[in-house]
Amino acid sequence: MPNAESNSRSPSTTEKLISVTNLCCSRGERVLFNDLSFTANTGECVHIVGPNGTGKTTLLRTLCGLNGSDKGDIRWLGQPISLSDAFTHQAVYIGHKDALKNELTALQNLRFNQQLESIHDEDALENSLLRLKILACADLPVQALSFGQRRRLAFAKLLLYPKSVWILDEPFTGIDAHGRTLIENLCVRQLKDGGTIIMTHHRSLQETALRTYSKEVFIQPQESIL
Amino acid sequence: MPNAESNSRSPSTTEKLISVTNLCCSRGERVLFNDLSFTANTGECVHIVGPNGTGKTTLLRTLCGLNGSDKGDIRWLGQPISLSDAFTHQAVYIGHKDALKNELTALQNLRFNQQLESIHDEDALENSLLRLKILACADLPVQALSFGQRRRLAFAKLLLYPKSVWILDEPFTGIDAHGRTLIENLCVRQLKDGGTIIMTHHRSLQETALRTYSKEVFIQPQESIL
Amino acid sequence: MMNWGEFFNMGGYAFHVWTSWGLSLASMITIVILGRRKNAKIKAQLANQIRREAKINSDNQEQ
Amino acid sequence: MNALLLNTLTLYFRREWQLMFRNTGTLVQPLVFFVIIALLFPFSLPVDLDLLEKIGGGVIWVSAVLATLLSLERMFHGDYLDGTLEQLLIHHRYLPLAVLGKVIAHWSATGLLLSLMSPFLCLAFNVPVEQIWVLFIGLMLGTPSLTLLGAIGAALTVTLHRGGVLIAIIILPLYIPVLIFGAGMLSQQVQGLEILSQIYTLAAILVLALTLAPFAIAAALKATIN
Amino acid sequence: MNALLLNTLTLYFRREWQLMFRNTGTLVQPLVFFVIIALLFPFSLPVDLDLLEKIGGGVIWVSAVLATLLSLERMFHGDYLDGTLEQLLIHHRYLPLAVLGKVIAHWSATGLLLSLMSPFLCLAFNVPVEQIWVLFIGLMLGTPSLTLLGAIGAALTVTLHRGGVLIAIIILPLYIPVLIFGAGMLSQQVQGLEILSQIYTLAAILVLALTLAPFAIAAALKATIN
Amino acid sequence: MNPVSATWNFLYKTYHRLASPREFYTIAQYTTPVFGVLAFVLLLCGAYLGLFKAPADYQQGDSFRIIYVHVPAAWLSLMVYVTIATAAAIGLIWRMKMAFVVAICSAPLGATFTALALITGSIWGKPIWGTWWTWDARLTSELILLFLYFGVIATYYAFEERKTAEKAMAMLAVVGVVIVPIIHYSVEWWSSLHQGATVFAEGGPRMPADMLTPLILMIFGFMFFYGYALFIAAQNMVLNNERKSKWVRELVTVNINTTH
Ligand code: HEM
Ligand SMILES: Nc1ncnc2c1ncn2[C@@H]1O[C@H](COP(=O)(O)OP(=O)(O)OP(=O)(O)O)[C@@H](O)[C@H]1O
Ligand SMILES: Nc1ncnc2c1ncn2[C@@H]1O[C@H](COP(=O)(O)OP(=O)(O)OP(=O)(O)O)[C@@H](O)[C@H]1O
Ligand SMILES: [Mg+2]
Ligand SMILES: [Mg+2]
Repeated sequence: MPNAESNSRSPSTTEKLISVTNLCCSRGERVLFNDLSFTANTGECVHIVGPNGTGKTTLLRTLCGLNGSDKGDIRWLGQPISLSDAFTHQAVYIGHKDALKNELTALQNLRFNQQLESIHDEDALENSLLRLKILACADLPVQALSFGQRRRLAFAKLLLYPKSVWILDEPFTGIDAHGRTLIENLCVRQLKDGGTIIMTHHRSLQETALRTYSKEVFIQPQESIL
Repeated sequence: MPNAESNSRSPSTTEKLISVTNLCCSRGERVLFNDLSFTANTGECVHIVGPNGTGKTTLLRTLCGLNGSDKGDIRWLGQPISLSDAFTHQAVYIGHKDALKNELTALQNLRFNQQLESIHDEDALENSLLRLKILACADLPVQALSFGQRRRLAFAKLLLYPKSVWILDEPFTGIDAHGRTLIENLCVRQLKDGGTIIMTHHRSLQETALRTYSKEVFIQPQESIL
Repeated sequence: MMNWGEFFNMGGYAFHVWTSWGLSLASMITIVILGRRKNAKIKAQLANQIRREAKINSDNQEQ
Repeated sequence: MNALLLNTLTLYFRREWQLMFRNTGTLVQPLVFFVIIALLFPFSLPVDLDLLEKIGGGVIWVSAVLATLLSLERMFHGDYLDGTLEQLLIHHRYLPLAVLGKVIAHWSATGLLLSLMSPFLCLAFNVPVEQIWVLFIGLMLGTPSLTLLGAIGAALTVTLHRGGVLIAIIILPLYIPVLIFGAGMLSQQVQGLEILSQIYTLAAILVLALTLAPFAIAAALKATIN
Repeated sequence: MNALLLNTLTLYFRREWQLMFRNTGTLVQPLVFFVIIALLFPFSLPVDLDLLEKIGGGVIWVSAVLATLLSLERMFHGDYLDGTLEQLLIHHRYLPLAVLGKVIAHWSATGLLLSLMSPFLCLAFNVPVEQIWVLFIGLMLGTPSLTLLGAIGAALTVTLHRGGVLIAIIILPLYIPVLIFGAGMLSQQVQGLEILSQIYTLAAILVLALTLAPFAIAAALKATIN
Repeated sequence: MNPVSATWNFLYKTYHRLASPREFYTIAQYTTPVFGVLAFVLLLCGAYLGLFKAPADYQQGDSFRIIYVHVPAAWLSLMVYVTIATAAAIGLIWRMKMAFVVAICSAPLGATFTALALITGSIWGKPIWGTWWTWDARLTSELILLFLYFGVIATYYAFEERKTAEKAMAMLAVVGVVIVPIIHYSVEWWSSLHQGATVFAEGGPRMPADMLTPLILMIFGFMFFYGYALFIAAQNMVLNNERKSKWVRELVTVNINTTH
């Protein structure tokens, strides 16, 4: 799973999994953030905090290479992401758009994702549904699922194959108390296994099981965005 | 705004604004809930509670007449909703789909909604954006808004014209702490003015400003939905 | 001097010549007028936006 | 009462127009398709002005039918996806009238524009002047029926992801009579025959569609959305 | 390495086919449109078998171009809306190849099916047997170029709500040469002239499109998604 | 300093000044009226000479006077497209903001010229060829050019995010430039009703001087008009694009204060 070299958690600079320096992003004419720097290590959950519209989603998408940035750079084990193949192989992003096909059933959606990694394992599919408690919906087309069930299905994908970095945009929206505990535990397991999580969430992580792993990065609103 | 006759809050049966008796709804072959009964009075916030996939959204949509029900009935001031004109004039529903046009700006979207009620008041538009702190986004097309800004815009519509019943599906998703307080205060104001709110939310309302007005209705999961 | 009637007749091709010339002239004038109007509109919009920002600022200070 | 009815009609008409106006793409789409379809023919047929003249009228009619057909999918689907249609159903004061307003707006951006455009296309096809008139009248009488009939198909398939084909299959049988009478006028006229009976038939179809279709559309929307 | 490249190609090809297979509508849509467009003509032209025979080949070519054009909007837009495209970009191992796989799958459901269907339509139009062959070969060589070129337009407009018209306007100038050479073969053949030069030109366009278009598509996707 | 390097320095400086929106705006405030006046004078002289002084053609009679609007419009329709494609390429390669502005502001103007060439050509064709329209190579390719202009304009305005819009528009504009030689050489490559090169023919123009002079004046008049209209449009676009910047805000507030 995560790279062997970066498995220890000592804060030596060579081992930062992801490091962001002086990043500056803008949308339209509006500068969203300026000079943002942080690092993410293995076993660390970086919690991006900021009011609505400060650019949290934009930041996550920039980390994935989906948006360009105006200035600054993003490195993955010291390499710029545009060059790093490791990035595309080891990161997974779950945003508000859940990449689920409405006309396929829950199971078929998962199977598709598995195929992209050239794996074939029916049991793993069912197990991941079971772990998120939506196995009962396995054969329903995704459009019939409730909002929360749909979100859970998006998370079930995380369990199909090991990836060292999870990038999650508001993972707990629409999920009930029991589901939240489930997902928190999945995250803790990921961190314990030496993975990294970068997430946004509108409440403090102190009340969750992630509290001991989390580190807050606050995005300062630039102008009167709100 | 709300009907004069139903302005006092004594629990006499004739004055129930909305009463639901022995309602039963199903989706596909699956019974979601059975024998659900509750009433909603003026100045009351009915909080529908239940784990993911129990049928909260289905219930709200049924109250609006968007879904059919299998059994039971729903009355509005004693009249079945199919006959009650009052219902269509006095209720407003905000679900996950926010009825915002991506290609129009925030202001244009609001103006559209106002026009449907044959009102024309530019100041009211700007003020409702200001009250939800998204006036700065007034001229951005909705598709450029962040998730939270978009949700706020959906709520700004509530302020355009007085409606006595608000039906809200997970109103706080994607909204930051400050926004939550804003929306709670809007709700309190609505209740104080003699309105009614029916909402779903995955956390307890006890931690919010709505605590004194709220009444929980729990939907018992029927079979192994999760 | 020349005969104006004959001139406008254009040897029987009045329709062809004058519509061609007329359309060219009309489109040039339209382009210029539209450009000018756009300028005024942009400036008005900007002024409105500046007013609105003042409103947001005063609202923020109230709190 | 009458004023209120008219109000609903014009309200939805205006709303639809404004929406189309914001999004120039939607507004000119049918027109562009109409012109493109018609213009593909000269490129694909042997260079022969006589041949073009003979088929010109027919090609223009087919292009009009296709352009209308292709625009239908968009009539309700966007409103369905973003939730506007739900809102319309909830607040349905006089649903058939609201729908009629929408349909008329839609027609004015398809059929009306197409008819006005047709004389220019006729020039490109070398169609003689007497025939241009016949074509124009035929299109003005025929296209509203096309839109009204098509809207029924659009309403029936509104909840489907890829309703396009289904609409085409459903309403094509309804379109063929209009096409036969409309395009038939041209060949009648070329042969020096009377065309009044065709005009009456088209007018009769239009009157029938105008009175019945709005109710059918409203009923179809109510039945399919849940 | 080579095996891996081939793997990417086949993976996305298979995935696309499976997806189309689930949703029969998508699969048969181009075919249905193709047949419908072609069959509208006999209804709208004066009854005259000679005329039909003369225009038959041209009509079939136009129908093929239109059917391809109409299917393009769906090529990437669905994937964009639900977030699958983002995932593809993030994990872009050999993006142009993945894209090529998709395009080939798409072609096999449009161009290939259409070409196979064309001989039957020819019968309906009384097209003589020698011409049927020319038409078939022309379509088999021309339609892949149509899909490849069209995919560039589809990629440029993928983020737009109503990309359809724009795609049509953008790629029409690119389609016209293919149409001229493809349909030109028919009239050459009727006049008893050589058609080899046309065949070579179509083949050259195809080779060019096949080598360059995947990179253009990938670049366009990267440039527009953000 | 030798003249070559002096010129180079001057060009280099102007390039950099024009590349900054603010500098461009200031410079344009002076150049716009100059272009406008030049265009007006040239067009006026051209029209006077063309309508009053030039003799009627011995074959076409007075209908040939359409040439004075048809040829400039047709010629500009090609020149403007080349400008757009060049600017778009510069924008894509060197990421120069103003290049995109020039490209997109030129597009509606080019489309207008193309439409004018098509319309005046058709009007001219009716008496000369006996038909408004045929499907020959030159006319058809000019029509495709019009569609291409529409495509460029539509692509730019379809996108919300300006950077994306610029890139998409530029990609299309660059790809589309293949059509220009096709239009220009169409009369040679395919048989066509349209006449071959007359003005820009090998071995000099085949036209008497009193017919040619107004044509040259009109062509330059059209070119300066294009420059004039381009400056107006580009200034508008710069104002709009830079509406967050301080200098535009000051400009507008000064404007408000002086007008009220
Ligand atoms: C719709 C019809 C027409 C169109 C679209 C059209 C288009 C064009 C274009 C694009 C050019 C510029 C070619 C270049 O610079 O390479 C041009 C030039 C010209 N056209 Fe037309 N034209 C049309 C009709 C006519 C007619 C009817 C005449 C007169 C008989 C005519 C006379 C000329 C002349 C004299 C030139 C200048 C040729 C040269 O010196 O290069 N055009 N036209
Ligand atoms: N074209 C544009 N012009 C100006 N501002 C824009 C434009 N497009 C997007 N924005 C702004 O960029 C910001 C995007 O923020 P983003 O979606 O990253 O916010 P977020 O921090 O994820 O917020 P939320 O908590 O609401 O999800 C918003 O403030 C939005 O208004
Ligand atoms: N065709 C179908 N067959 C069987 N079950 C279905 C079908 N369509 C929907 N369902 C089920 O109906 C339920 C719909 O629930 P609804 O959306 O009302 O849930 P909810 O209480 O709002 O949940 P959430 O908290 O996740 O929003 C889901 O459990 C879903 O699986
Ligand atoms: Mg966000
Ligand atoms: Mg729900």
